[in-house]
Amino acid sequence: MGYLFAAMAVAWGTLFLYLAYLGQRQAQLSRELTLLQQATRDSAKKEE
Amino acid sequence: MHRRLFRWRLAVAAAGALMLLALYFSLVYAPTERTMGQVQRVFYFHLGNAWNAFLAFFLVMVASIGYLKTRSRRWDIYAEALAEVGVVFTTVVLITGSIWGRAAWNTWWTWDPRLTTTLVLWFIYDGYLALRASLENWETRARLSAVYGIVGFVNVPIVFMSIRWWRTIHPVVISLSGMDMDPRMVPAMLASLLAFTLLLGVCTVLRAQISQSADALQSMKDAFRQD
Amino acid sequence: MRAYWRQVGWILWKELRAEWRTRQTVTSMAIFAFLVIVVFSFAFDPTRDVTRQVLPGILWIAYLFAAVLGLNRSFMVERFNDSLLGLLSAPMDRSTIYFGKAAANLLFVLLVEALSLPVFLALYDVLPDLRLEELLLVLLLGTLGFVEVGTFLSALSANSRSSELLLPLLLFPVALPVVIASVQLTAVLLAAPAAAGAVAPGWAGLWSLPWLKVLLVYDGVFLLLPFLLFDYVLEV
Amino acid sequence: MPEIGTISLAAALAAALYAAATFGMAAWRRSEELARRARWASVAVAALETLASLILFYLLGTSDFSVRYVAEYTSRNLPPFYRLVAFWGGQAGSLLLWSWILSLLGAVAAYQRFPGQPAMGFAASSVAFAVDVFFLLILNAVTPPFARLSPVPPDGAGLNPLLQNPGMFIHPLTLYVGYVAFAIPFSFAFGALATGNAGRPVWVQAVRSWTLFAWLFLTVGIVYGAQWAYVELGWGGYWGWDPVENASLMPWLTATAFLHSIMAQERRGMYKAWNVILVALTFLLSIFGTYLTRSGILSSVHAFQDSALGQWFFYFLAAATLASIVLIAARWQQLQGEQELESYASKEAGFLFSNLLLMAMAFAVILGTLYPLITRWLGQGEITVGPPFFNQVVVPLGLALVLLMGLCPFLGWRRTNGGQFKESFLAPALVGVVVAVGLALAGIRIPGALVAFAIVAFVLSSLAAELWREASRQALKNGEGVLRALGRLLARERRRYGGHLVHVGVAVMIIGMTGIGFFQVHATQSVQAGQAITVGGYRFAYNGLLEKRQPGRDVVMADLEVSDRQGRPVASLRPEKVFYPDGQNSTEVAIHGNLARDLYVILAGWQADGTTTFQIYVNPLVQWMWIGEYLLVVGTLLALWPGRRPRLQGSGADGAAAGSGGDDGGPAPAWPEERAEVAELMVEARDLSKRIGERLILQGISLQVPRGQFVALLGPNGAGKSTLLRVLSLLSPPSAGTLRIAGQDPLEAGDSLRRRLALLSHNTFLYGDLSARENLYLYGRLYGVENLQARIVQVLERVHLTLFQMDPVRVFSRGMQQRLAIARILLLSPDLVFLDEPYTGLDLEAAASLNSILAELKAQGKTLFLITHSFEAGLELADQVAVLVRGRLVYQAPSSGWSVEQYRNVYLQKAGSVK
Repeated sequence: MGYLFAAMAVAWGTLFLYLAYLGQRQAQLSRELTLLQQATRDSAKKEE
Repeated sequence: MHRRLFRWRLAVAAAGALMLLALYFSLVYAPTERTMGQVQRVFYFHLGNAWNAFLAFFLVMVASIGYLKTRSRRWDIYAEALAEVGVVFTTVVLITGSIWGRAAWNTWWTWDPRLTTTLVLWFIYDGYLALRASLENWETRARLSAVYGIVGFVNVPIVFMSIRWWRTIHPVVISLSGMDMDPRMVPAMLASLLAFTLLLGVCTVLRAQISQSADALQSMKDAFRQD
Repeated sequence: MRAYWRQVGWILWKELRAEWRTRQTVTSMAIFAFLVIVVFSFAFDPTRDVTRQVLPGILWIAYLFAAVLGLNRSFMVERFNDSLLGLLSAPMDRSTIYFGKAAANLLFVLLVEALSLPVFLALYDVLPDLRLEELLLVLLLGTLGFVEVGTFLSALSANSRSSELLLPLLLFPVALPVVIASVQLTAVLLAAPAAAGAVAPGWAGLWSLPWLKVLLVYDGVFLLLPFLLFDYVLEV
Repeated sequence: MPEIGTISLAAALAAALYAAATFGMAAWRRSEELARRARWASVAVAALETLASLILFYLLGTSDFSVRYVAEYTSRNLPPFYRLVAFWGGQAGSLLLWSWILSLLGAVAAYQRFPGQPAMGFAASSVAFAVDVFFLLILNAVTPPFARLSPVPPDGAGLNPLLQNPGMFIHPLTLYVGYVAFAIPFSFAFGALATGNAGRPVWVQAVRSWTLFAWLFLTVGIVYGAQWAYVELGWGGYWGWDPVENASLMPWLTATAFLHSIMAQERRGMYKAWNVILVALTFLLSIFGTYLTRSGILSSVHAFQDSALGQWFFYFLAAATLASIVLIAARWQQLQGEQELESYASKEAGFLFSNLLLMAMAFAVILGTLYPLITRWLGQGEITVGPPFFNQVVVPLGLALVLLMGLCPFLGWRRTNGGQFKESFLAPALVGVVVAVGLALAGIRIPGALVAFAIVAFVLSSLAAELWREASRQALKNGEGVLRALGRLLARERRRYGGHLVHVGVAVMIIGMTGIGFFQVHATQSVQAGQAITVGGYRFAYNGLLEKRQPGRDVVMADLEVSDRQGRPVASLRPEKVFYPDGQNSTEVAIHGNLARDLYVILAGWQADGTTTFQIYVNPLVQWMWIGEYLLVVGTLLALWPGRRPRLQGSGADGAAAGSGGDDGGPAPAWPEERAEVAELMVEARDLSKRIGERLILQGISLQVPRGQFVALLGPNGAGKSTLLRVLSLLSPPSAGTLRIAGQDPLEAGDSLRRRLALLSHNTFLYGDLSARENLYLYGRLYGVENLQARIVQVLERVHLTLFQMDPVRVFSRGMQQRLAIARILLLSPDLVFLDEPYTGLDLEAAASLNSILAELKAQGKTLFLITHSFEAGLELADQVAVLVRGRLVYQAPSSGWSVEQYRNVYLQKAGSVK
């Protein structure tokens, strides 16, 4: 019986870990995006 | 943009619901198998994962051919996403397979042809991801990993056949197919199969979106650097 | 059609000449093979019959890893002076380069095998009941399959920085059927005639096993596949 | 007598080998003389085979039991007609028939002339005879028909009673001719591929008529076989999805697909690769079909049990498949269609969909037939797939196909204009719906049948409408009565309306199939004399058994009086059971049929106490199938009749496309096209662009470089200079735009064009481990330089490296390596030289010697293309300058005699401003 839970835990564990990893990368990318947009806005302001 | 977002949420919700349904079916509805007892219930997940891993690697081949024909970045992005999700699924299959082996026949590894092929597949597509990691210029990376994607998958039937023959020469205690399928097990199997296919879709699209936004970011950076 | 094979011949000639000048690859491969065989003979006590089952494994591990050394070098040498671009601009089909290189690699590996086989037979005193000509055929077919895939993947991995690391990682999973088939066939050939599951001597016995068919199919597929896909690998 | 037979077969084998070889040589060397000799040999083969076949007929006729084949398949009391039929009763005989027909057809094909491309005809005949060699080999080695039998038996084993039926003459003969005749289009396809003009229309015409000929025989064979099964085998059906029947259906499906898509290639030059594949597939499937029947690996009512022969067929099949794959792959470049599919509402798209449907049906049939084999191979034991699988899969696809058949006449070529489609489509669609509703009201409730009948009505009315519309248009045009116009139209457009008649035939057959498929009523009952069985509204009164003795067999008949619902007598039927002295027996079915339905009674058996069991079927509309069949045959004959050849327009609607249209009638070019015209413009590019993924590296590059000019290309780093060089030197294809080098299109000219250009770059392409001589020797061989040794010595002299020619290049200094690279260019003496920053890393003295060599090359009339970003060297020779910035040619002008200053200003002004 224990093995069933072990196997289930592993199966769900890896899947959610992977999903979390993807989510985390997505967040990190969007952070960088906002940083970049902000930088372009500064340089545009600087040129006027 | 709004419509795509809505569809995306719908897909995720559907995947979740189907997953719960699969859980209910396999843990409650399906009868406990006589010889192996409760642990047999992991079979549904094991099968769902295995089939979808094969499907993912088949789609990698399709995307690779697509890239070689059209040379458009989208195919390459999907090839990479599918390969990655495929490797995750294969890992799950291997682990659940060996745990199940441990419970049912108290050996960690049963050398069942399907399980061993999945192991070989796991190696092939680890090589695929390593190849992708080692090439910097994205165009060569896309082209070469497309070629390896095709070679990798074409190899699968031959691997399966040789392992099947190899195993018949070394008869092993019990093979996975030895179970009798009680009719009530079928819905559980189908539900989990479908649930994982949807999960495969969701993960691939998510992973693809990440690459696309990484691309967009990169091109913006290039533009930013040049002017 | 005839010009095609002549050009393949010239690529093969170039490989052999370049190798003859330094003889560096073949010697290092041969020494590596000897090394593996000798180390294994230390690890396993050659007299007990349990080692007899493991003999084919030793032989093929020595050969395949030596082959990987050679395969790795075959396309790295093209990177100096960008000589690959010179070949690509020559008026010939790009797959001639593949067949030329594959033939050269095959010859090198066969040479190494020829050198290290007597050592192996002597060290593990397998001589008396050996079916030599069938063994040679199995060696040839197994090496051919391995070298075909190896050359193709070495061309592929030559583009990346860490090709020494990448080639074995890519090559062995894909080449698994060849490994299994060759080891099984060699096991049958090396086994004592009375041993269980021994197969009648002569080709018919060998043919009854699925392994010879696996080797032939594998060699066929991986002769055709590179021919179709090689242009994409060498695209400049 | 049998000895003469064996000798003639052996001689035929030798002659066939000779014919195949000489035809092959004739094709290779394009010599008419060799072809004449080969034609003689082909006639010899045909004659010898005919002789052998006549001898076998004679032996069978005179029942000379000293020959094993005769003893096995005939007996004394076999009526003479069936003795002749026994010719193809057994293995050896049917193979002799095969090879006999093949040799006859081969001889005819050998005499066919192809004005433009004689080589193709020769290559085709050589393939045809190569196939014949295979059959003759088997006839001589594996199954010799004239093998002797030492103890001569008094009487033969006799022909299997099942085959003793007049149908036995037509069904197998037509089927064999159909199978064998597909070998001819296969050899034409092979011949065209081998001689490289698979793309040209000349091939299409030859293959189309041969395929139609083979298709006609195969169709008759299949449909007659179905009819024979219905009448003779007596299980109430006409198609049992028996592996052997499927084996004949598979090539028929691919051949039908080919016949349709060949029209698209003839008119629009499309689907070329697809057609070649279809032709090869059809022949391979027919061989596969005979393999299935011969090797008995699949149990079936027809199969001959002889696995040794199966082995041979398998190897032949594998070899032929491999050869066709390799050849098609090698010629893939030439098989690209000229026209793209413009819209999905067009005839070409109609062909595409019909092909897809046909291929899907073929695949389903193959899968179903091989299913027992596949499951056995996968280790799950033999699971055979019955008719339900096929009916569920193939029948719906067939109905969809028939629907498409109704639609096609309305679709125009290239694109159908909406208006014309709508107004001509409405009437037939209406008819279809009306029929469906009418039948539903009349009480037919089965949806499948309703759909089928509606489709048939739609198809018939659409064909009729199209015919009427065409005839009335003709009548209007030349002011005559519609009927006379119709007559003239049919006479003139024979091919088109033959096709339409075939479609009508198919539709009529569908009526029959639907009738028997959905509305068959069947009952099995045992009755005493005097009782009656009522089935499907008919009353069968059984009056008792009669017995009759005939020479060689005695017949038991049951007497039945049939009357319909109102009691009116309809017919009296006498189903029989025939008993032969040697213990075999056969059932003779009693059929009474009219257009509406067939009454079909089988005498199953009887007991001592007089109860007799009958199997009774009422098959409505089944006669329509045979009517449809005859219509089909007439239609094909109409289409096949050698009427006026359709005008051979260029393979593109807009006149002669650059590819195949032009050189059809011209003098036959040397086989590996070596057209050595001297072009005025050495490099001619029109808005070239190169895209890597989403980034455009080069945009809108248009460049003309006349022969003998020296062009200098300037540009900052990252402007795409080396990418442009790679595109111009044919190393990587442009993403868009057109490029012509030395007046030729690189795709068409292929590798031979690259022999005339060379690349000199800052890295030298030299092999460190090879000596200077060996490097030159390698490249000399690859480029095919004549009297290589002398040229090498002369070139090494020119760059003062003779002293070091034996040393490995890796010990050379940078300057020496550069000089050796230049020596390589001199050795290959190309017409067009690309120089990619050759001056980098050269000291003054080396740069000067490079300059003098470039000047010498320019003097020899070579065209040079220099790419550099440094101004010190090389510019003084330039006749033209171009500046490339960020993938665009921003400046281009003649610049002979400019000073370095002028170049610098132009560069700064052009490239500088953008920075």
